[in-house]
Amino acid sequence: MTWEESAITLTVLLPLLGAVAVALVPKRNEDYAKTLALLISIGGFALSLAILVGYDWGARGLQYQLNVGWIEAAGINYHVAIDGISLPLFVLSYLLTMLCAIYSFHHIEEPGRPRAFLSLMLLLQTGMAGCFIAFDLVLFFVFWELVLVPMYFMIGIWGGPNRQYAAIKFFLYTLLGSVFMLVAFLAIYFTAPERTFDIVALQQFGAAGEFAAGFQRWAFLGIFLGLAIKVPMWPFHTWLPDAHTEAPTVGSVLLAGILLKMGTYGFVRIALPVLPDAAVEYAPLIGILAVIAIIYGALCCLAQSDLKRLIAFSSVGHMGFVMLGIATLTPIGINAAIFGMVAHGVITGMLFFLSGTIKDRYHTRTIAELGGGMLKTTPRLGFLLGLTAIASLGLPGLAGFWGEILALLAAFNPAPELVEAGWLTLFRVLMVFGAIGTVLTAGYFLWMMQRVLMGEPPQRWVDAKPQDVGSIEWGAWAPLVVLTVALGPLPFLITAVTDADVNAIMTAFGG
Amino acid sequence: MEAVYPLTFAALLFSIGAYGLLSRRNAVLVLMSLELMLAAVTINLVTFGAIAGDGLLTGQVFALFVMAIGAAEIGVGIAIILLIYRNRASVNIDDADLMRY
Amino acid sequence: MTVPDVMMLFVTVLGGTAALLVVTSRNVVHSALYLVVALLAVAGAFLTLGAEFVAWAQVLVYVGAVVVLLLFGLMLTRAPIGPMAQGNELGRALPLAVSIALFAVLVTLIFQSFSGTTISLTHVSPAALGEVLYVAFALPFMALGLLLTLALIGAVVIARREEGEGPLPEPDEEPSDAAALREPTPSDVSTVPGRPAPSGEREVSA
Amino acid sequence: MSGAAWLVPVLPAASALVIMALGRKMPGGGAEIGILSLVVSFLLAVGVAIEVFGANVGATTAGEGTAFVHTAAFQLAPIGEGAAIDAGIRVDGLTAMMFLLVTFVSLMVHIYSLGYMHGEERFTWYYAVLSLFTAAMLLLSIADNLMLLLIGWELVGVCSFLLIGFWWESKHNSDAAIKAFLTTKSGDVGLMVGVVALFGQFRTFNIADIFAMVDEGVQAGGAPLSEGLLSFALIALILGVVGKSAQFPLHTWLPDAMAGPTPVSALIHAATMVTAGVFLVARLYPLYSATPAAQATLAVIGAITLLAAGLLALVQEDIKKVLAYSTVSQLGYMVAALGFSYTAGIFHLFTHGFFKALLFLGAGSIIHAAHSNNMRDMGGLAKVMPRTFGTFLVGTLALMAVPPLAGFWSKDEILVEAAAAGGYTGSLVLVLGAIGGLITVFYMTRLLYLVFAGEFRGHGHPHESPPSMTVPLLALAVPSALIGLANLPVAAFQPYAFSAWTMHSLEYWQTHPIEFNLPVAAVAVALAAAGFVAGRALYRSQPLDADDPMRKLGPATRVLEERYFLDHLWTDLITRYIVRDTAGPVAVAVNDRFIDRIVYWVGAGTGRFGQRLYDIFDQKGIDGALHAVATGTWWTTARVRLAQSGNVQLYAGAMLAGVVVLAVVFAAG
Repeated sequence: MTWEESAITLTVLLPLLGAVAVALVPKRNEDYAKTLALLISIGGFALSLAILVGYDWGARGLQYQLNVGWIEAAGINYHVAIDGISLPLFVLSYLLTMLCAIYSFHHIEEPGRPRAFLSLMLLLQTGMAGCFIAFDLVLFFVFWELVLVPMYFMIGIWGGPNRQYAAIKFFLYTLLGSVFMLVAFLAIYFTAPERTFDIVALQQFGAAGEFAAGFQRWAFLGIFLGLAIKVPMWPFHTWLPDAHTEAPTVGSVLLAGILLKMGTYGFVRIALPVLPDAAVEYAPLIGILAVIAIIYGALCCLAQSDLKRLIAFSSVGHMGFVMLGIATLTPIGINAAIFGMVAHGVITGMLFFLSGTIKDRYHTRTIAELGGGMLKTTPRLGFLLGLTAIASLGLPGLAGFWGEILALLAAFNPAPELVEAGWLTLFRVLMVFGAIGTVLTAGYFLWMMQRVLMGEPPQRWVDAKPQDVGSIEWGAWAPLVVLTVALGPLPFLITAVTDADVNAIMTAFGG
Repeated sequence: MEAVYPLTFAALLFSIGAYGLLSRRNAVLVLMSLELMLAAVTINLVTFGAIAGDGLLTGQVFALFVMAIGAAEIGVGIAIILLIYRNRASVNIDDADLMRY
Repeated sequence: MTVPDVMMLFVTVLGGTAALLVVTSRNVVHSALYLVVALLAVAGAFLTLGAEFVAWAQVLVYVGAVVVLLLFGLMLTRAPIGPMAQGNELGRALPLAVSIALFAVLVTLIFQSFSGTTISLTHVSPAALGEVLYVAFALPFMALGLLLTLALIGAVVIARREEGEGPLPEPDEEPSDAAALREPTPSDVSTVPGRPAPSGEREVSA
Repeated sequence: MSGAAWLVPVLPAASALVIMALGRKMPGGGAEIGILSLVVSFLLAVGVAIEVFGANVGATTAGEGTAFVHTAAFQLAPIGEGAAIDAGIRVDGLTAMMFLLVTFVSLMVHIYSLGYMHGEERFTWYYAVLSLFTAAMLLLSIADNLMLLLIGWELVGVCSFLLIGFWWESKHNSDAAIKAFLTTKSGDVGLMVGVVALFGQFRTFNIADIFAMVDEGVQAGGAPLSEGLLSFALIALILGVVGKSAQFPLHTWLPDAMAGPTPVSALIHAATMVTAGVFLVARLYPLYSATPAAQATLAVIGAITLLAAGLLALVQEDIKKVLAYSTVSQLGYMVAALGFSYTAGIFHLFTHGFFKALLFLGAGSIIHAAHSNNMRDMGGLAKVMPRTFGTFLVGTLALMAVPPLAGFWSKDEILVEAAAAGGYTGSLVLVLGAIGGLITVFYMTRLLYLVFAGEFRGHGHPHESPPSMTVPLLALAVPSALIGLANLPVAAFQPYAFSAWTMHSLEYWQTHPIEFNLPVAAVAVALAAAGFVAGRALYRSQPLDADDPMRKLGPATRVLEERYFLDHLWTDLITRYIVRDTAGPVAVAVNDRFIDRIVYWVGAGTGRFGQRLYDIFDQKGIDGALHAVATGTWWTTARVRLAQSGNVQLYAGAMLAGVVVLAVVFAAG
């Protein structure tokens, strides 16, 4: 087993073993759990960096590939690999978990119990990372479900006032989706000319047109439901604000940072390449739902009184742009989607960290109660919130811009097959609405900044003199701030990695 | 002899036993109807043994087995009924509805 | 109509009426006795079919042991000797329908598949049966013995009364927990299904 | 020198970062870094200008060769299908001109702000954002591809948001900042759509490649150029111009943007940011000259804006609002000019940049002295503030297009080009332009007299501003006076003139010569004179006392005026009745009650709509449906549960019934 083959498995298993180790830390010195979890997450991040460094950027196709039989009888094998599309998200998940480990040195919500919390977090990390490297439908599904359990407990135990409701809603809703997805996977397994769950093989069948159009329509619908609930796309989004409002800060960061991306990644990895004809049929629908999400998310943000719920709804809007990029079925669109995923992960992760700290300092997240003037009471916290909010509204020169503008670019002329099907004008109308969406996004973010950051601070906070950003928080946030500012002027950090593989996958649509 | 006769007799016994099983209020009487059904089964066994007419007399051997098991079952049944009686002081089927939701 | 046919007809009629009486008689002890008649009719049937040993075994096991056991059961559970009130009407409609339907189905099936097949009423001597029993079916036979002893021990364990138990509750006064058992029906949808634990020493899990 | 042109935008950006990092610890609060970097940038800009202008003049005098263009680019990121985003610079006449204008004005504002912003709590932050703004503006002017231009454009927008909302303690200022950003951002939707459409059509962002393709009349992949798509893209870009350069109807944010510090208004809302829209059209002029539909739109929008804004300026009491509306009006001139001629538009942009910055800084010094924006509390400042008065007068005369000064040559040129172009839009612009000229002179005269003539009406006693404020005024007064001569419409001088400097192609320069048109000039000057006389008449003898009759027309004051000036019936009839008493208030009424309300309604309306959408549709609608599923399942389970009645016999009976049914089925089956 050379390093080449075992690298990913090692990186994915480390957090799992870490979770067990953290859980076994004796009750007496519970704080050792925090340092142990931190060491493990740093180790995981270091391994993922090693993979990043060892990755051949220009090359196309799978690297670090390991394909070992798992359940031969059913044709399921442990096929893990990494390519341009999954590498950014894979490394981002390790980064965010490390930052969460740092952040949770002082910030574990009230039932405390760091051992349980941190082991759940590391378990979550295994699920997330595994999802991006799985190249076998069943393995993908296992990691997909594995993620739900720790997140359910995180929200259910360490959450806000009505956490039970939110946790159950999140769990059941996503589970419902994944049931349809599983049925679709099995359907694909049985109708594939040669019975296999291997994604690469299925992609070749898909490209060769082995699946009948009628079948593809139903299989795509199943997968679409599973993924759309996770993304979340427009009508299936109602679990997200509840989950975020109740989730602990670390839970929200990982939920928004990575879990949402598993849905969109699923589209790019499984739905589009394996069922290309159905992808062309569903693309307009996905496009329309995406633009509705953009406009709808922005409008709902205008109505929010809770800062964290506002950020949650903004995620719905941003994921709308990502899905618009995917709906165009063009390499530019998919590049835009992946860039949007990573940028959203970085920015919204930071926003949730900030809202957690605001809750910690001001004991409230209701914008009216915050009363404004945060730039006076806690200037550094205010400045960071301002910077991240402006990055989130898509200011060019910061990370949020490229995801949106490239999606609009792709939407202007979608894939040739979509044009032949006569959807050209529809996608151009969608593009215009997307552009209008950016104004609405700017609107609610600026309005939020005005009510929270600007104006005279209420006397209550001036007397309370909340403590400004501490060293632990700086440690947790510095990488995110650097990434937000760096990804603006240097988008090649991500597009250079994803470009080769995206062009390869998108050839199926005449891209 | 026509095979149909004993079989009809068995069917008759079985149905009457079933009726008794369902309608009787007293647990012991339910057991009695159960006995009837068991008896019907043994008739069937013997009849089918006779139809097959094989050397191994499986029909009759199994009839014996069924009888033995029937006896054991009735023994345990009565023991359970006694236990219920001791807890509920009544053997009326309707009272023993602990399984009600 | 040969002699065995007549014999079988007679036994069927006898057995049928006896069974009916077992099931419908008011008096508990009467139904026990009718049970004896029914089982004897069954033994008669065996005789006509030539299974002599099985017939006598039937008489010995069922009529001798089982019915007596049932009588003991009746006695121990203080079943009312006299005629007791019959259950409600609804309690009889469903069983009646089911049993009649059952009988009809069985009979049609029997006539469909077995009409015309005749059976040879050769007399099977107990010796032949014994020989088969102890050679081909030796193992099952021993297993049966084991089963019977286990059943015996089980029955004893269940029916034995622990030392600490109080006196046998009188049948007429309502035991304290019985009332508790008749709690309101599950009207409150949201609580987890299951009964509130009754008072008294037994813990009834949901 | 042009090779080092990329340094010009980078220096202020670097200085912004340095100021943010360690400005607070610097003795001058970071201002000296800002000023130093701008001085270097300015010198670099002058160097670049000399090289570029020299090359262009060489081409024009020799009569052959091409306009100077130096481009250098490197790939920033691949975005799929071979397309890529690259960062590159494009140095040509237009860039050199913008460099000169932006760096010079910004330098003046930097120096000026030393005095004006002295003692401000966030002094360092002010200089950091000012440098960042200058850097963004310079990036905008040097970008060689549409994407980089869009980035510069939006960065300029955010910096203006930060600067307008500099004193964000009061809600009024942050409201104004948000209004400015959102109005320009909604304009930017058009810009984004335009840029995306152009990329869609030509599969490249590079401006030079697009020009080449348009010349060959070909689209991406060799397909024939579709006029419709190109004009759609260009008109979409115009929407961006309307937003950013505060053209009608998206002009309402500019007067509110006066909530920011005055040097900011001078820099952003006079010289640089608002001209970004005009610059964009100038940058893509070969495309615009190829699509008449786009040019016509430009002319019409420009004409409407210049007149509407002029009227609004008439009745303002806040000195900065008057100048703000005047800026909107002058921008209208530039946009209208670009409908016909490249040089006229950008020359007016160039000259306007200088004298409008001068006027704003002058106004700042006046406000600084009188401690109020309202002209009611001013008056008689000429005596007290000679240097401010002198420079302000130069700026005003330039704005009024009084012959020797800059305004005359640039504004007159526009009218000449409009007359030369003729046709429907040409005559529209000519007529409205002339009237606009009159109105401009009228409100500037009104301003002059209200501020400088008569006694000081305010409280306290004003005094001349410190040298750090008056020196920039003097420095700006020089170009305001002399820069007009750079483009003398004399045929012999033209090859060496401004038009040659900034030409974008030799053929265009040769086919569109700058001539002097006496009749048009004469009419313009006459109208200006009339405006001045009327204004002087109305405000010289009777400067605005406490209750200026501007809005309520007390019978007494009008009777007085009539007796004195019977012979000026014509000027009174046109200027006073039509212009001051009806058109002005009507314009204000329309503007404040109609257009501004729409903008407010759109903002607040979306807020309320968002609220209703969220409460009713999202929470009750979609979430409700979800809950319905949940309660539905509970309801059904409650029903099914009843079947478990606990009666053992019932179960047995059900089972037997099942057996019977199965038997029947199988028997029958």
